Amino acid sequence: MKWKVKVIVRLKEGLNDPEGRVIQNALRNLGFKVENLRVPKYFEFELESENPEKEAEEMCRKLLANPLIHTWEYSVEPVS
Amino acid sequence: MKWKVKVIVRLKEGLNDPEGRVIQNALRNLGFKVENLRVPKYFEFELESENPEKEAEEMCRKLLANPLIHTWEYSVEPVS
Amino acid sequence: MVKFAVIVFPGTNCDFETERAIRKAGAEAERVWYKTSLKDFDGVVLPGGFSYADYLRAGAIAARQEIMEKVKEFARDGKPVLGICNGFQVLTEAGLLPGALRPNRVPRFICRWVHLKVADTETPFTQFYEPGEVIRMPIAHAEGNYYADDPSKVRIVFQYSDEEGNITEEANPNGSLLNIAAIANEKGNVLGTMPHPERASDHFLGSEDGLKLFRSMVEWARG
Amino acid sequence: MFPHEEKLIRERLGREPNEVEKAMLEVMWSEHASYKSSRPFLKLLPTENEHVVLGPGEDAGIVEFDDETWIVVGIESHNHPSAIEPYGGAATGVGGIVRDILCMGARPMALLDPIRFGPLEKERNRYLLQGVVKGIADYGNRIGVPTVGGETEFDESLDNYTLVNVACVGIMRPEHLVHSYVEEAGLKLILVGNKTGRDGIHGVTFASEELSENAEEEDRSAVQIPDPFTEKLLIEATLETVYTGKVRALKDLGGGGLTCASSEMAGKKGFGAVIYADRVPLREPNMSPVEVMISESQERMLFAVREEDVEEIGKIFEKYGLEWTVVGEIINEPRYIVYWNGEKVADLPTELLTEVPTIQWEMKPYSPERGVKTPEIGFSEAFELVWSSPNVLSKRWVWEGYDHEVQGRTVVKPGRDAAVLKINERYGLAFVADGNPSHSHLNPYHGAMGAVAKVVRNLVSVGAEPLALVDNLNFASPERPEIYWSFAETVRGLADAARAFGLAYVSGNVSFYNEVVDRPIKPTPVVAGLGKVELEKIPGFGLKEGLLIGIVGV
Ligand SMILES: Nc1ncnc2c1ncn2[C@@H]1O[C@H](COP(=O)(O)OP(=O)(O)O)[C@@H](O)[C@H]1O
Repeated sequence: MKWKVKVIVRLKEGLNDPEGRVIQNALRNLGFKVENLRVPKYFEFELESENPEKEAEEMCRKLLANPLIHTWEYSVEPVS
Repeated sequence: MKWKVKVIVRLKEGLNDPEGRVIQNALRNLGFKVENLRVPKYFEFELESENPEKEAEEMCRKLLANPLIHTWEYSVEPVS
Repeated sequence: MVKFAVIVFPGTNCDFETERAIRKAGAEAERVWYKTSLKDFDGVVLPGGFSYADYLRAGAIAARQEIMEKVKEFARDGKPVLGICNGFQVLTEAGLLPGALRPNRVPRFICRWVHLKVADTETPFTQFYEPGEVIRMPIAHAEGNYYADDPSKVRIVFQYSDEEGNITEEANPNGSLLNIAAIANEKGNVLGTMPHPERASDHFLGSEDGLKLFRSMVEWARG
Repeated sequence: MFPHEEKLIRERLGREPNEVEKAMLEVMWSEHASYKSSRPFLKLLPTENEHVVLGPGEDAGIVEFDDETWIVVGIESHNHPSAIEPYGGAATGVGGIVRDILCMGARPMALLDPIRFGPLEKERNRYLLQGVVKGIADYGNRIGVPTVGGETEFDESLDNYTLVNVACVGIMRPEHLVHSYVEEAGLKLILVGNKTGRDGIHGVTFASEELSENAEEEDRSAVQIPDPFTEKLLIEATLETVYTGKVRALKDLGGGGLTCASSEMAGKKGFGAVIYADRVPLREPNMSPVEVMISESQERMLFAVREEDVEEIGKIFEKYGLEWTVVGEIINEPRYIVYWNGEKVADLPTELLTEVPTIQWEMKPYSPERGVKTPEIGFSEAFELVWSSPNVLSKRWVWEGYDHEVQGRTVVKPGRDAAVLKINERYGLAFVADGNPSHSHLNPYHGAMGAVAKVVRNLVSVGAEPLALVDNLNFASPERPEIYWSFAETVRGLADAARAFGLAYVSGNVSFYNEVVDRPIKPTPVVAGLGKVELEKIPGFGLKEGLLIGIVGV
């Protein structure tokens, strides 16, 4: 079956996000009152699979994330 | 008031997406049947604002996206 | 003569000068496309560059290619495995070295000459340096900010320092933990370095401090 | 295209061109592709001397360094695209000039990036600066070609605009030379690299128009997403094919896309081509033959090889994971024919595409020089003004973001007068670019001479003997009489200065219509120069206690 998968990979709590800091500063310079800005990695794709949750988990573990520094979450829904 | 804002910035349909293509190939090499993989930009932050939707739209237009090549969407919810 | 493989992934770009430096250090070297086999080599070098354009995370995709299984065998057999810059990133992503290389503190690519203090002269790659010696090499990276959850377990080989060898905050170009610029595995036969020794292997280019590293490695491989 | 040109085409063709033909003609007859307003002047430039192997006329020029080593050099502008999307515009500018060097059979060895912006006080100008610098860094670094120098200048006349010029040198052995034209019929045309999308459709016509006020808001397909990963693979794969000796002709796809590359490749020596446009691999659904033929999708190259060599060359592309397709062939008849799913959709005399009549615009001299007064200013005030000017401040921030050391040749690094690249154990190549629009604005003839003289001084000050020049002429609309006059004066200055130094131009580029909302930019000729230096004899740099300071030539 075919699934629409979305994956978010975030830096672990406590690790700083240099890119997020730069973007936050730029937005503040434009006058926006922004805080705690983070730039997680985000992936969208279609997956042909019998077991999409398990495979999404595996993809994160094997490639999309580095378990030392990242946490991840994903959502899976059937492609209509 | 304070809001939790999430922004997704996508390349417009039809534009070349080398990063998506390379990551998709890497996942396929690992045996996953992945298609149409895209790597939109994703931002999460807190925003102090009276009019968070309008400001989120402005942020995209002015900095987070380039209207020429990107489309964007955002969600806004009050910080509890 | 001992012979080293310089592995070329799609996007690797320091392979020619690395090959040149190894030859200058007295060994044979051959550039090896990542889809070819790794036979009859005495050691492996993963050179710098942008394998897979650094998409996803620097080194992440190269680390999952089949040839890395072979590199792991070299490491297990105690043969020298050297990762330079992107090669270092590949080695951490492949689990051959501990920790991770994160985006620089100021998230930008930087290319600059730095001073390094040699912290460990017991590895096959550093046996020709004096303990505490201060050397010069260039760095050129966007993701060289070394991170490990338990730094006490890391075998530190080079640290960013000032000219006198002081490990200071100002001398740290990328935010690396403990100013770490290069580390080795426990056995010492796998080395990852962010600074580029191959770019410091010719006095016309500013220094020959990096050539010593290749000489050490070649000498050690000779046995 | 202008009405008189449309009429001329109708007359020569004896009929109305159809939709596909019209689109191709429009692209080829654009200023950007045809040099119709500049060609007569460029003829005045000296292009030959004992160092020159190949002067202007192909994708890049070639200079002899020694018996075994040729240096290939070219320069390009990517002004319009960078002004609307600085990151992608600048990055794809790098990609374009690198492929120009590559397609002569050379390994791209170093880049220079003369870049110009409006005042930094304005946010939009800062955005353009950051985007351009990041675009050049991300692209140059990823393909492993060091950016070893350039210029970064700020000027009020460039508010909301940017001039992005990029010069590139490559290194080759004489036996690897590949021309950009074919000399026999029957050759197969192989298209390799990225898939073709709708990017940059009408890019060259766009580059031949002024920008309007809200350019960044308009949906211009002139924007391209840079793909340095594919470019790097193209570099390695192309060189590997060149080393087989079986590539008969080679061109990159730039402005004008497949139409331009294939018609020029065929037409130069009087041949023709048949293109099967429906065979081109597409990235987007439902593309029309017009779009396929004029798309400017980046990171593509066109190879001409004999039929029996197609498989062998294709295997090399496959090794690098590059997609390749035979899209057409060279024919004896001087016609340019396009098929789309078996149907003939275009049939033109090749020369109608490649030989475009020149245009002579009206000229009107001006002399802003006379109105300019020397400011009354005290020494310390002047000193402060100069030293705090962003034009004088160190550009370390820019060049530290570029990998200027990759390839292991950079002997003299950014921050000095010219970069020096190690060529062999004894000699190096000096490389530098300069321009001075303020000077050119006051007196275009002198400004151009000044740029050449500065290049020569910069080469000499790293100990190099000047070898050759390339020029990039950034101007506003040639339809403005003052601008056209300043263009003519500039070329005259470039020619006279080069002659005085015994130097020749081996390649160059002209970019017209650089204006935003009716505001023309200053005449901006940028000159890049090459020199040969003995590595041991490069003078030192920096002051030390006890040295005497002298000044020569004032
Ligand atoms: N955009 C740039 N990219 C790379 N190097 C640059 C750039 N801008 C300036 N530089 C370098 O900074 C140094 C000083 O530049 P510049 O002020 O133009 O020198 P000069 O005063 O000799 O004309 C030179 O080495 C030049 O190559």
